[in-house]
Amino acid sequence: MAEPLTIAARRGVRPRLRGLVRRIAGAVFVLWAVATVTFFAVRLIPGDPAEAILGGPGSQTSPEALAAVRAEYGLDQPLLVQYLQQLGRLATGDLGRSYALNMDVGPLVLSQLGGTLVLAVLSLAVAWLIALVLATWSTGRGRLAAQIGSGLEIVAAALPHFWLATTLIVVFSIWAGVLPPISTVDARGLVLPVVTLAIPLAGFLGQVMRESLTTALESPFVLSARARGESDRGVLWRHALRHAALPAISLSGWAFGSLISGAVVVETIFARPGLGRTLLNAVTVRDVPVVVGVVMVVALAYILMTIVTDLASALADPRPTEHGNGALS
Amino acid sequence: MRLDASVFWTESNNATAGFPRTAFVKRDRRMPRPGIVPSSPRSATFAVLAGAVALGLALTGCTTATPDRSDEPAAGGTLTYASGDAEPTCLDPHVGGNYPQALVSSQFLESLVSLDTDGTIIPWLADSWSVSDDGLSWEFTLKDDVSFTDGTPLDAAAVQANIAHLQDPETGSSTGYLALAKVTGTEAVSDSVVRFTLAQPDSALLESLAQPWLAIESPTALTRSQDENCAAPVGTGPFIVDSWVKQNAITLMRNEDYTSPPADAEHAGPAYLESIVWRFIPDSASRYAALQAGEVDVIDNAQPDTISQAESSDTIVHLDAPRPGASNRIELNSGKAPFNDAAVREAFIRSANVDDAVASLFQGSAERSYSALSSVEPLGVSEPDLFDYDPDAAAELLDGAGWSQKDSDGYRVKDGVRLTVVFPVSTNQSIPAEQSLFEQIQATAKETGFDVQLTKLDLSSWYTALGSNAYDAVSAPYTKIGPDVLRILFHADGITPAPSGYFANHAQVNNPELDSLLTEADQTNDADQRASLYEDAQELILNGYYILPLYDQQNHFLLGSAVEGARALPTVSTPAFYDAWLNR
Amino acid sequence: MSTKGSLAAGPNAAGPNPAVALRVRNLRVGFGDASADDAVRGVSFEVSVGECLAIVGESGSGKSVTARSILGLAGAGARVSADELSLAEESVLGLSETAWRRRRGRDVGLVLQDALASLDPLRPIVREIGDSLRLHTRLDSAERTRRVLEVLDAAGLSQPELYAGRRSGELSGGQRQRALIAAALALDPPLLVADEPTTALDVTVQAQVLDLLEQAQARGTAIVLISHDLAVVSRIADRIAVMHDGRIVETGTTAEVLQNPRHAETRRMLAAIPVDRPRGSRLAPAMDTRQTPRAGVSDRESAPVRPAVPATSAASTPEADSAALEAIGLAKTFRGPHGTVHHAVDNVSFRVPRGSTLGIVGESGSGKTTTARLVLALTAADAGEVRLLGEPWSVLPERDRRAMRPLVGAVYQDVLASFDPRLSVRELLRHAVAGAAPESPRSGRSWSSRSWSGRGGAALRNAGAARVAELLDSVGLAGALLDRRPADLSGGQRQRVGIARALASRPQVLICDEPVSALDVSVQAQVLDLLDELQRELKLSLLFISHDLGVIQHVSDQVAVMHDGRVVETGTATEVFTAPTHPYTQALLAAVPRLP
Amino acid sequence: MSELEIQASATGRGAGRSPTAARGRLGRMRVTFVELAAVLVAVLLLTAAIAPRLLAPGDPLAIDPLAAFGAPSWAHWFGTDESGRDVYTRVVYGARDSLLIGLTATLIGLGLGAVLGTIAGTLGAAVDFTVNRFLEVLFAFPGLLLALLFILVFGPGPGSAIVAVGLSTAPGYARIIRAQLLRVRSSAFVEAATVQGLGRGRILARHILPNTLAPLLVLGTLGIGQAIVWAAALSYLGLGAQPPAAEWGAMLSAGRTYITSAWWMSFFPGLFIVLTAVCATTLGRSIERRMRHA
Repeated sequence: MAEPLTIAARRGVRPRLRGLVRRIAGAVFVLWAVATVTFFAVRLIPGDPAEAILGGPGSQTSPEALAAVRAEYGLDQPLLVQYLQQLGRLATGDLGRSYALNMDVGPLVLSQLGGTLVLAVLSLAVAWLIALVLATWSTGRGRLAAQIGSGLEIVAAALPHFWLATTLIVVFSIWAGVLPPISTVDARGLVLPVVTLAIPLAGFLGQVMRESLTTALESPFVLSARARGESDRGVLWRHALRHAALPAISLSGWAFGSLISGAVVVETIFARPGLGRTLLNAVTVRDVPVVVGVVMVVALAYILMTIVTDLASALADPRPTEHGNGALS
Repeated sequence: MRLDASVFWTESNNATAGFPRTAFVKRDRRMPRPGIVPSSPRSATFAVLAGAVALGLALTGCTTATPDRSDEPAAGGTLTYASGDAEPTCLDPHVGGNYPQALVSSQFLESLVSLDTDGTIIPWLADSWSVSDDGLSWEFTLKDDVSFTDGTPLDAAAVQANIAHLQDPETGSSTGYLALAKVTGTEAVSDSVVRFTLAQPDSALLESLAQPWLAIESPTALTRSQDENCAAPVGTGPFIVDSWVKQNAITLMRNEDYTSPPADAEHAGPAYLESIVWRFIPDSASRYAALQAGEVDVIDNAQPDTISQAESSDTIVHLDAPRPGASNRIELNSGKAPFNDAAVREAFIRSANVDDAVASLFQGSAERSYSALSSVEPLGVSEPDLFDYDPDAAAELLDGAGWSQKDSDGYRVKDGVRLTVVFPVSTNQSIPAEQSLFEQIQATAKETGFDVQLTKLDLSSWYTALGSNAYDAVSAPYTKIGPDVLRILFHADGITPAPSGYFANHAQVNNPELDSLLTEADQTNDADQRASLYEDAQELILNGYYILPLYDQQNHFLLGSAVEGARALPTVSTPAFYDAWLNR
Repeated sequence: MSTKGSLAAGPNAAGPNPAVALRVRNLRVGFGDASADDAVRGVSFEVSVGECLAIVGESGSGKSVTARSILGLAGAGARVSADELSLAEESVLGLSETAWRRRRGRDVGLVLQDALASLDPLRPIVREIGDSLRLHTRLDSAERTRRVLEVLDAAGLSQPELYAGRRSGELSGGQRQRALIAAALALDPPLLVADEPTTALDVTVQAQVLDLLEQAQARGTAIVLISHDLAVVSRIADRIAVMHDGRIVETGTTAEVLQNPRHAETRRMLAAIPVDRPRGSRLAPAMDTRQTPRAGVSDRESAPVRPAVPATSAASTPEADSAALEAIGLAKTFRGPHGTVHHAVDNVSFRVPRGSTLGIVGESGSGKTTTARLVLALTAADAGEVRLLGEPWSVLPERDRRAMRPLVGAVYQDVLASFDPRLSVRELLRHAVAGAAPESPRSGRSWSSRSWSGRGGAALRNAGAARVAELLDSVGLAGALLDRRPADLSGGQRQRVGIARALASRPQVLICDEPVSALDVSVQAQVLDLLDELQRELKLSLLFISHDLGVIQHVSDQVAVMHDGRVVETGTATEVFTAPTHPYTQALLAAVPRLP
Repeated sequence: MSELEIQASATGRGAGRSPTAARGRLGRMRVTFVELAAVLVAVLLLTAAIAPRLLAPGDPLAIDPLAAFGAPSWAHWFGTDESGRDVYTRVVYGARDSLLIGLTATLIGLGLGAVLGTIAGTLGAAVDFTVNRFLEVLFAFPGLLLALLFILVFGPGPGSAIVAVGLSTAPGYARIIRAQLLRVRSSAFVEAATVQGLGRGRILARHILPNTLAPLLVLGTLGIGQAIVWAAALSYLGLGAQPPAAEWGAMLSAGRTYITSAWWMSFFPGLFIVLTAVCATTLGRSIERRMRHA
């Protein structure tokens, strides 16, 4: 129905704000749940945290020391108490103290966050670029181009990070010797990791973009644009691309998450400081506070990212979501 | 243009690469010992390689080769070291005390005494020492006017503080704590003389003190919180901890006022290198690639295949430094079936084709060991014929032991129980080549009828598996100077786990005769007697088929061509860069 | 017109002989490989300046392809050939894409059906319209905007500055269509191609759009008007060309073609127009109604003749004891997204006497559809109630109502969407038959295997099979269609299946919501006839909802006119259509396109 | 992981398309060369999984230390590994484990997702809300992390790897299935069924569920590839298959160590992982296309 629709469109902003508030509430909930799940999950892991604190299970620690540590970290408390204490600390933004690293988790995570964020954001950008170029190049160029394009995307999407990373290192570091296989002070060290993360992601984004790009190019408004004398490029940039971008944008939230997972592998291979590597190490030495801390930060980043992407897609597509009242057909 | 330059440079480098080698070999009787393994020129591949590397260096913006190169040590420059070991959680080796800590802390901490390449104790922070006849009291005279990099002077009190620190449970020391088990007290005889009082004689005391885990730190620094001390321990060493960015790098700056090199050092005064960047690159492929690309100058934990590549290259130099203490071996859990039966143990050992495996996997970078001790241990006893591959003998032994039936899968069974060997493998402690070795043993033992079940575990799960006695075979390295390591590994006391579940006697050898031998050897001050006691002990161990020795604890470093004068300390084979300089 | 004055480099002047705006000779367009027969097979026509040529034909006749070929937009993979194709005597045959671009929008404009989809939903219309200016003039953006506002104003969009910033989704159907036309006329091209510009618009809007085209025409713009609706066309077309199967079967002045159509196709199309046709009179030739098409044949295939039931108006004698369907004071309001209240249905009351038809007519947004949902008890009314056969209906809880559901059948506009896409015609009908039988409360809630196979049991299924065949026959479809999926059927066939499904439960009341709006006139005629016959045979009572006054007038005994959720006028069809009392009804009727 | 599926469901059951369009597409439904290749690869992989002997007579575990690190040759097409085992044979035998892992993991993920999505979509607003929050939480864990945690709790090994991957893919599926279910539930044909007097249960069973679960086939096929890649990632981190199993991921990570001296050890397993994933995706796509237009 046209009338409510128009109104909805005019007052479109306020509900989005209200939505934002709802989102924040939801975010808090999710963070709480994430903290809880992680806390108990890591507690289920075999192995005594107290050992982890005293230089790992390899160390020969005296019972006194263990007892002391248990007391110090409240590990002698009943699980529920520990859990509540943990929540209390988290609520005050205190991520607690690492068992293994002899330092507080907050500063540690913060120091590692930057590297991972840079990696993830750059990779996302590069992935977008690749996907866009590929999709635009291979659509409207006949079936062969389209098949090549989607073929490339499918292959890209199927590349395991660690395999890709190794191959890139062999080719660009060992054979060509043009790019460093490890992080460096300057940006060169970023190239291979970013590419490693970006290529598979580009495959996914590309597939999504192509779909919507094709549908957009088939739609009547493109025809009438052509009827106005619009050129292919004009059609692409002024009309089709924007439609093509929509699903990819809404995907970016998920993509960010997957990039973080990818970081675990990539940071290890390319010896980059970052959350992924921190996490892997922490997990292998049962460093509960660090694990929880990283997970919390990652979850937070993920939530923020989804909110951002939602706003982005709202900007890119200002159409109101509700369509009058449900009609019979 | 650049290629010419690099060719010229690598040639000259090749020449220079030889120099310190010979210098070392002279001093070095038993090969393979700490020292630089020669690298023969291969002019065919050589120009290309050189070109590639030079190009890599140029493009990666590192300082490219300068045509004029001297063999005279040049001061200055930054050396980048890439470690494949886990990043230490604390740089103070007093805390916990594992090899990764030793690796880095040897750059800025020093011990009272050291070892020369013959395994003889030589002075370091202590000029001289004496022991009372009952062997219960030791006096160490410290070097004069040595001071820690925070200005605190090195004196008897400082040593006392360190011993106290090591023995304080709060510190959570493991290795050092054990090594000082017999030390009941210390006193300052004078400013420069400190006396140790022992409960029983300890023939291994000096060797223990030579270890980096008992290095002497600034007492002032030790009073700081453990966090601060872990982040930047203060010692007397040639370098100073400048900064530590977790997961990334530790930056070490030269100690300009350095005065206390060990007796076997090449030069006096401050180190040549201006600074060392100590990086952590867990991925072996990346690590080697980084070395090739010239991003780093030295890597440790070099993989066999990269070593053999290095051997044939002229741009990378191989430094082989097997660790002291125990050899790498598979310990058979004699505490429970099936290995509580010596025959079965022997059968297993005979059924495992180790020689071929070592040959193929380590491509000459590792030598088969038939001893419980590392080849660098002077008192090591080797019994090759006990460990040769003999499937038929193995089969007979098993038949004799009642494992005569075979099930459908070809595995031996006895009263319906399959001859299973649970073998947890620590992915942190066994390099891939070693894990492959185990797989090959698994394969060859299968032919005789053993069902070897390998499970790769991360460190924590691995220790948990050991703690819960859920293993039949296991391989755990143990680094310690001197044969006293045998006491730790094979004395019955080592069976009862520490509160953390850790125990060293994985073979669960419980043999009173052996125990008494070890204790005696540990307490005698007469060298010959000590030697014979340890020999008897080793015979007992080897003939009891408690262990399957494999090879020395592998400890390979690869050095970029620019690195000169680097060596491994004869103590626990940690790299030392005091004499090192960059020939760029 | 202000637009005409400010025209830079008026293309009207272009061309040696401006008299002829468009000439097409022997145009052939084919798709896919040459073997496939062409969509357009040798079409020739010409349009002179200021003239409006209407190309009329039913879907698949090739009229749209023809229209698009005029702009060189026949589509990807199209094989276009012609002896001549010239705009203002300038041949545009084999023009390069760039050359075409220069002409499109400047020398020839295109207006498409469905403005919602034809304007980029993501861009404000000011941009969309501005595009042609941006592409063909040197105006800067400020000037462009000013010009766009002029054009919009000229297109009858009062206060254009209010709408210019909006996107097509935020405009009403009429506004949208105006914007679309404005976009096409922005540069006042000498030739305008309008492809179904008024289809699916309310009559009043339709009239306004036609006026708009007339104005353009008056300014000397030549117009090619593509439509399936002769009545619409007759208002502004100077000449009419009737297309059928890719050929022009008849051309002539509007008067000629309408007064004495020569080609059968034309005649049938004329006959099919329901406007002013008395209740019960056939719209389609008798033989067409109960056609039995074999797979792949179109609706129009003739079939064995079944004797048509004599047209004795059952409606004249409704048994008036209790109404088949009765609505009393229905009201439904919708909360807008942000507290805005929208009275979709406001105190609506009506009766459907047994065996008769009540037609509800109104424009979009008048509340017809909501009314239908209320009557079907798909939505709960805020106030008032619906009674079925004198019994309470809307007030019942769904569980109790379910037993009565079989008494009511429904026919939908988008019939395809109302079919489970997985099911074949056979399954659809069988489910309908099975569903009609009262279900045990158990199988209702538990997902027992029985509920999967409808109501299992071979006997039942056989009985079902027989009934399915009977149903299919009653709507004049061949058994051959049973195993096709609705998606593969033609519009007419689908609607027949839809009706068959509605009849499966032997209902007494049939609710038809715009059942023919999506259909070609002749197909619509057949469906209307079919409904009419079925009603008489099965004594059905119909609630027939449509925006098309012609259709309503034809099918209804009683008529209710809805406007803004209210019933503004009721009465017998004759009363309402001959002597409308309410001004709104009068306006509506005035707007209905009629044949001269 | 999930965007392919999102696509699949978004386009999965396109309602209200014109018959002409459908026919037009059906016209183009000929089997493309790519699809043919994919089918071929699939057949080969399945043969390898079911009857590896047909493709590789040798024993994947037979070691030959003296023939270690052999480059690809006529004797050993894909070369030999550090223990002198034939890489080709191992790759062939690896197909079983890898495919099994991929398949079961996907099944678990789909099953879990289907259950969650369905109960969310059917059991009323309260349940829907709860499940959605639950999914949000799962989403907040990057997939690999979820898998890591799981494996740490239940110990490494193929079993855990499978469940872990399944677990971490479930939320994606659940979300899609729920969306699809809501789309179907509000569709015209469901209302039509109501008008016919069908009960909620029967409508659910007869119309909603079938139409919701129909795209699962596509989702599954598309998912397998990713599942295999994921499982390989876990094996790479040493948390997947245990030696001497010839699982691709494990082979790959073992081979990485020797990448500078024996590229073939990691190249070929990697190649087959990619090949399998690509093959699965391609098949999934074509199934989807066919389902959409037939």
